[in-house]
Amino acid sequence: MVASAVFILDLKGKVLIARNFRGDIPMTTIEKFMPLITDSEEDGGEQAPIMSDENGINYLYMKHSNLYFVALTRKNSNAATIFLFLQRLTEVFTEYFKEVEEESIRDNFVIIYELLDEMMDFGYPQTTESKVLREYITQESHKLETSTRPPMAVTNAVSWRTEGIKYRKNEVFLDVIESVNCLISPQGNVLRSEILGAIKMRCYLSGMPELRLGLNDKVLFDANGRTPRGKAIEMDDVKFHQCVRLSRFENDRTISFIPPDGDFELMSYRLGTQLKPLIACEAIVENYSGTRIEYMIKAKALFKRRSTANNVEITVPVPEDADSPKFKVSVGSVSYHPEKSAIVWKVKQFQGGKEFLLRAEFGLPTVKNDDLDKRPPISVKFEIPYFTISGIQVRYLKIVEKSGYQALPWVRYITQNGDYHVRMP
Amino acid sequence: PKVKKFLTSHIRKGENLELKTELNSEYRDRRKDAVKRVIANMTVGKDVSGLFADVLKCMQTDDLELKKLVYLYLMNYAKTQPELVILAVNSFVKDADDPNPLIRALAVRTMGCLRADRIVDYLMEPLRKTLKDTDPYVRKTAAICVAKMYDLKPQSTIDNGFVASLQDLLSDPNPMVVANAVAALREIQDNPRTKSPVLVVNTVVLHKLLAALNECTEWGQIFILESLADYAPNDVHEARNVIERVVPRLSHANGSVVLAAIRVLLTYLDYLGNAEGADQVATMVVKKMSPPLVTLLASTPEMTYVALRNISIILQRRPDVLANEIRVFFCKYNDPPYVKLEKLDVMMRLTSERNVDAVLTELKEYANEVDVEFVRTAIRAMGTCAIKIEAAAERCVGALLDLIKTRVAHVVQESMVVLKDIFRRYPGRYEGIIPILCEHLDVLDEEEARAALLWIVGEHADRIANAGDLLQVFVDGFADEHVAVQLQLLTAAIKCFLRRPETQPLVQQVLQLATASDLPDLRDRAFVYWRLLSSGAAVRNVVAACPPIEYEPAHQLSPGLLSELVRHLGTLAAVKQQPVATVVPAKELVARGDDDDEDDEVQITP
Amino acid sequence: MVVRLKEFIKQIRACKTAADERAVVAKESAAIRTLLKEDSPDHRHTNVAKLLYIHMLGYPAHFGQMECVKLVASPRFADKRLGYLGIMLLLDENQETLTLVTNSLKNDMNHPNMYVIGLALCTLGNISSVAMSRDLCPEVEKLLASSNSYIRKKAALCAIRIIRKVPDLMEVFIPRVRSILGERNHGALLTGLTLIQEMCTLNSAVLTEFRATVPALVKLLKQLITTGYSPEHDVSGITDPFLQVKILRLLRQLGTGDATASEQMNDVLAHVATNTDGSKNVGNAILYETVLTILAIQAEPTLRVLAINILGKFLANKDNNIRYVALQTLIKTIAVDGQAVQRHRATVLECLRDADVSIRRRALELAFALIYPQNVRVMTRELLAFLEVADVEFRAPMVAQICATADRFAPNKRWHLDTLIRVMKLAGNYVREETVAQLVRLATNAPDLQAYGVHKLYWLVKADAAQEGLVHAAVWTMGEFGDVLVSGAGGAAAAAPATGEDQDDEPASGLLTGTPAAAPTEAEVIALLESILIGAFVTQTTKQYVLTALMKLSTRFTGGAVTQAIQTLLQRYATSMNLELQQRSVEYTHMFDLDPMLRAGLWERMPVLELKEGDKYEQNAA
Amino acid sequence: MTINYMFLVSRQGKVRLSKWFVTLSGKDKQKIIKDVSALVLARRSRMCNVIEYKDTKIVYRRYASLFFVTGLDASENELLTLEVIHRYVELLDRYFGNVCELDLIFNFHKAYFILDELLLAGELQESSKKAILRVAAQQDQLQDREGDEIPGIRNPIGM
Repeated sequence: MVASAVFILDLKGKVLIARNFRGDIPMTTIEKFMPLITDSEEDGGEQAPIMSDENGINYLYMKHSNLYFVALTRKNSNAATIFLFLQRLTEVFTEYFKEVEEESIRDNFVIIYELLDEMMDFGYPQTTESKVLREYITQESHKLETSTRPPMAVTNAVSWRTEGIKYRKNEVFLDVIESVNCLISPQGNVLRSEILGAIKMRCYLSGMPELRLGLNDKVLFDANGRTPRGKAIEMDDVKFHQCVRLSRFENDRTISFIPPDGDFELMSYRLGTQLKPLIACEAIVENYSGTRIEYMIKAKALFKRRSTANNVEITVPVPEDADSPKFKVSVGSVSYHPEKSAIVWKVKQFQGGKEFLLRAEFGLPTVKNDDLDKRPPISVKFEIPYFTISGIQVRYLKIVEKSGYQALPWVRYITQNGDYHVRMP
Repeated sequence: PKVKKFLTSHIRKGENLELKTELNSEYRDRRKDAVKRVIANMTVGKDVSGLFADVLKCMQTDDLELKKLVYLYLMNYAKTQPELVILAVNSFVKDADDPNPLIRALAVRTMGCLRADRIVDYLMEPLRKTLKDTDPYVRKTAAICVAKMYDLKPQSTIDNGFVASLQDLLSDPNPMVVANAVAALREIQDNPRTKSPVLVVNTVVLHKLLAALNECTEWGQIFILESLADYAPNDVHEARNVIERVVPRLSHANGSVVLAAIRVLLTYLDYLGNAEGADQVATMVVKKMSPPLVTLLASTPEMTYVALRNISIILQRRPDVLANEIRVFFCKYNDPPYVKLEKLDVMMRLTSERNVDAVLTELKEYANEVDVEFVRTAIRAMGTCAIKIEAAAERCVGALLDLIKTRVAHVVQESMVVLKDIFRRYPGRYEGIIPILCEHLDVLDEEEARAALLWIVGEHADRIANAGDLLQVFVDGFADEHVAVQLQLLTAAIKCFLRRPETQPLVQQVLQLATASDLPDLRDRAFVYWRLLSSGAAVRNVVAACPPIEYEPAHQLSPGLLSELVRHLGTLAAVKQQPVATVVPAKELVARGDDDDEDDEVQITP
Repeated sequence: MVVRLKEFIKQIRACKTAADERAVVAKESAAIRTLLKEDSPDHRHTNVAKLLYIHMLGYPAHFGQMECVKLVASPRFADKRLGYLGIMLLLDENQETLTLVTNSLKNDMNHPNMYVIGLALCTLGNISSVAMSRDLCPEVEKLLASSNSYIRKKAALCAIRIIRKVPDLMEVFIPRVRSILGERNHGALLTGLTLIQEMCTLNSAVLTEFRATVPALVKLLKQLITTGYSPEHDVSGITDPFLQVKILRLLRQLGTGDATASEQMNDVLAHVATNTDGSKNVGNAILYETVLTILAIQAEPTLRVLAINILGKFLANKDNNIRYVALQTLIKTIAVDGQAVQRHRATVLECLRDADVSIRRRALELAFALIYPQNVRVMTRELLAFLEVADVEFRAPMVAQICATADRFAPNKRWHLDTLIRVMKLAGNYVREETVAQLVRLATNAPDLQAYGVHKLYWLVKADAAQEGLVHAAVWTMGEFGDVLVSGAGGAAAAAPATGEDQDDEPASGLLTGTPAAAPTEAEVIALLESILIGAFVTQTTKQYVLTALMKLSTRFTGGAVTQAIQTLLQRYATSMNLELQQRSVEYTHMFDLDPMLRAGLWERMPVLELKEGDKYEQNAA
Repeated sequence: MTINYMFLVSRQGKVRLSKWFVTLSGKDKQKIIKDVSALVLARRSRMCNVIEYKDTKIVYRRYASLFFVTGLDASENELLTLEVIHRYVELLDRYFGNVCELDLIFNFHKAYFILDELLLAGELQESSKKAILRVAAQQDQLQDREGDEIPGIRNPIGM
């Protein structure tokens, strides 16, 4: 048993759309949701995403761009399933309507009802792949009603791909993208770090091709007793798109699959290794209380000289009531963003080994606010192309289709920031 | 844009009348538009039940979208207009025979949702047919429909052989059908009115389930894994086989599949018992469990929260999981408060001599944040480090003393509570700081901090010159103190008297106040002390020094509850860490339809 | 380029989301802060206006405080007006910046323009601090004598703020207010009466002095109700209801506890009560005030009947506002004429199920006030039934109230005990320790019910240990009377359905029907206590209760194995992180080293908790 | 004390005016507005206009899209408070001429000015509509006409 009913509400708690899946909870129960939210805000900001009322009804909710997605249940339901289902709803809606917000929900209520009906039955999630749903739930009215049938994929063992796809030119594009999560102390020590990697594919392949992907996976080399030519990497955790045969991977680390058509994320992986900072930021702050505050930020690229980080953005928090900003930078541009209570320093190209300097000064009001100062960290955004910090490499991508066509794989690498934060002194 | 206007505009007077005309229009586009407007009004909570008959007329159509809208309307109002629903039955029966499988499935799915008693009888035939449909899409829908029907009329569902049909579907060639059949059977099993087992897993069924597990959708995998967790394997061999088949699920991208797999693995590890090689299997499984759990933390805050609450349970069962991963539980600045608190809880479970330095550095950072509850929890955590790891005690005490110097009320009070426990863990080691603590009496307004101070004063009365005076302050305000403070005052006064006999009048006063209290527990304590003091017994031998306390993790589950929650990993009970029985409300909110088989118990006839 | 107020508001209104709005506000605030630093008077007015709007939306604007102070010093009226508005919105008496305003206020109170004076008085009256009240009291006193009624009325209300802050300053104003009854201007009269009323509240000597004005007030009121239509002060055909209510309220103050004053106002009150048109809200507002006055003063009996009748009519009114005030006022009437209110009991109980929580809340309070010995059984039954469906916020106070009522009006101890237990069973998690204490008090005082009580509680908790209050009461009783429990005495009484006079006390499907009458063994009792100790619902306090109960039982039970089990359980907490549990564990364990007789002496029956009124059952039963 | 505070809140929960006659911290004020708005907005139309919030009494009334909300001491006359609210609405209506929410948004300061002529220190200041409208108009004129100095116009029309 999962959800009894699903609601989409605006931030004031007004119901935009609702679907009652089990009929065991009065739909008016949702009126209790907002009071529960506000009650919790009293004692410390945000309440945990699961709340219960005095009748034992459970409210599981998530916020998504100014909307609440709420599931109600009165049983001991699977909370993890519910949250993932709600998340999947937002993803499917995003694919359908681009922006998921009050207006698009209102404007598309008919199709949302249709989707809800197809994605969940009696509280059990059913088909939630937007690629598959799109084949039989479309925004254009079906003029050829009788021809609309459930795609084979809905119940097929290969539920993510339909047969009979044809391309003139068979091509595959692979993007290997690594995000670096990093928390750095004011002294420059890395407190925690991890690499979240993803291999995204764009497949333009005809028929039902069988693909096999080879990586410089250390476990694989070890198992085969071979030594790799270059470096081999050890992934801590690997997640695959459901097209990948998990038991095969479990047995011999082979990544084999029949790909969905078009864009999809083939796999994601995580490496929990201790990293050195890619871009180090040292901050010196002088606070002349009640009059002004001065910042000096020293940023240094610690990766190799032949790489360059693009679109580097260093966001430095400043007091919420600062005024009269003044800046001086050795390179790039700086701007004050009062809505973020921060200054943003942008450097288009930041070559490895270089070091740059920012000086900023603000005035402060004489009348102080009583609120305690929050202590947000500096955050850094960047993109380093042609480079993976983990050293992962695609060794081969074999494509076999019974028609025997030749297909070309293209690979691209990039490393970018994830949650990359430097604590303020 | 047109539709939007429908939704935002108020129902004008007579709009229903206008809609009625439109619904009966001879042009199908206008009829369809009208139905859309009706649904739009329904969506914003306006009463359009009066149009039932007119909407119903639009049901006979080959426009799939229109049909769906009409069905939607029917589901919403079937309950209030049961006599009219009967009129729709024929169309449903017809649709369930439609050449298009989409329509067949839609009809069966919708009929099951009408929840009107009278319709059930008409549902029998279509359901029987669709359960044997050639299209798996229809069969998987029919499988769920059996569960819907059972919810309304359990005995009829059994008598008509539908439960048996479901059991047959476990052998269906299509994995999705198997998964839905499993879900439906589990649903029926969980119905309190079901008294005999319906989802009987045996070796054959187990095999089918394991086969389907590899092929069905992520959600179907969850249904199957949940049913595996309920199943008790016949022998160690079978248990080991299931473990081997389930382990690959840990690599699934869906976090709920991962948790359901862990649920199975933890349960099945127990079945291995002391069998040969059980330890190696356990070590392997535990090792494989950590990475996916860490990955779960990188999802949405809601899912992270669910993951953290479950990790806390997993760690109580298998403390080795995540032993080297403490850093991933360090709080991010922008984590929501509910996530931060749970991370701290897990951090405390994982902290050890190896990582305590890094942990303490983090805790000091947290103690400077703005969120009061988080700051408090961080300070408590410092105390936990000190009590759990002797080597860290010195640093913790130093950090706590720094915090006390901030004079921020909640920080001082929380530190006081924690330091008291450090004194109790390491008697005689840090008493030098007591004078510093006594400087901060003025900010203590919370009961726990006041009780802590009383304990400190009572315990160290011999080295606090003005102990009697300090206690006197509390005696003077006795009536206004919380009972926990009153209890501490009582004990502190006795201890103080034993070390400083000159404080006898104070003891007298406290005993008088406490024995006059209405609260039975406090009163009992006071009378016994009084009797003890006047008995001539050696009071010192009774109110003797306490042994050093031992570390107990906060929020530890009782053994019984722990096993229950492991078997329900991922569910609400696990997230709330409460017995399943308390999560399911006793009171029925919606009166169920009358059943012709009135009995509460439902019998399965073979 | 400085954005104008109107443009800024438009920008905000164009925001689709809260985040957009926050961004627009943050940017504008930052721009304003920077402009403020330039200190140019040109933009000051616009900046402050925008900041006030920002403030109203709930965003910080503290940095605009100084600008308001500067605006007030401007010679322009528009600046002063906005400046004072800003001061009233951004500052309060606790802010340091406010001290900078005192001088401007003083100057403006001596300004030749009445509206400037008005602004200063308004500001002072709304946010004055203690210091300011002292500093500017002389100015206000002077202005109270102004020939301009616009200034007089503001000064009067300003004086209220001042004497609320510094009651000593009242002396200054007393001479000034004596002449107020001669005021012709309604505004000045109204505010003057308010000032008198405030003085009477603060100081009883002043109250006595002003009793002399009752005839004049009566005359004033009579004038108001008898003069014909007066367009300037008419509200739905009633002349200045605001002034009428003000006079009625002042009369109430003056008439309370004084026979002469009451006597003087009887007639006019009767007149108002009979002649005011009750078809509209405004008339009812006056009637309501009149009723309150009649009920408070020493009114003639006929007048009181009149008042109670008005309330009766109110209660039958369709307008929920009127019903609300009726329910609220009937509580005050009970002391005057309980019988008359009892007549409405059915209506009141009906109101408990009203759709409107406000009505429910008032009805509940009234329902409790309606309880007296003769109806305590039936009312308690009604209220227990309501407890099950009551709003969550009502439950804790209801539990306390039901128990308090039972305590007061119980016809006998058995009923009293049963009622307490029933409340605990229904809403054990809303029970406070006082109720547990109440039950203990009752149990210690009724030796004949101890066996019955301990049995009943034992089986209840054995069936369900989720209700904390019930568990505490049960654990305490089991500890204290454990010997009685295992002896078997009283079991039958607890298990058998109650008969005779207590018939209505047993719920038909009560947990107790069919409970085994057999006494539990010593080991079973200890096992139950242990199961509570490790159960899912246990709290620290519960554990404390259990440890003490175990210790008591070590002297009341005889089995050697049982004593051993008790010691083991107690020792479990010897190193507990919980202060009180460790203390008890260590102390209690050491007590086993004492002479057994001595230990038994320590834990013998606890002294009886004295009942407050010993013979209440007889009184109630009578 | 009569009225402890008054605020105006739209059906969408936006605050259009808030006036405090008691001293409270900014945080407390925001909390009261938030809590009380939530209570008031959830009320159905036929319910009474009084609700209880903590130990205070709230009297409110809805006019079109706006709720006028006052917080009172428990001893206050709820029915008369409704008249006070209504008086304020009438004044706004006359002052702006068929007042609507937009008038109050763009001229929020004027709404405050009017209120300051009706209530002071939480007490009713004037029972005559005409008198208030007259002084409001005169102050507006004064503001429009003035040069650098404010003319002394004490006792202009024999008040």
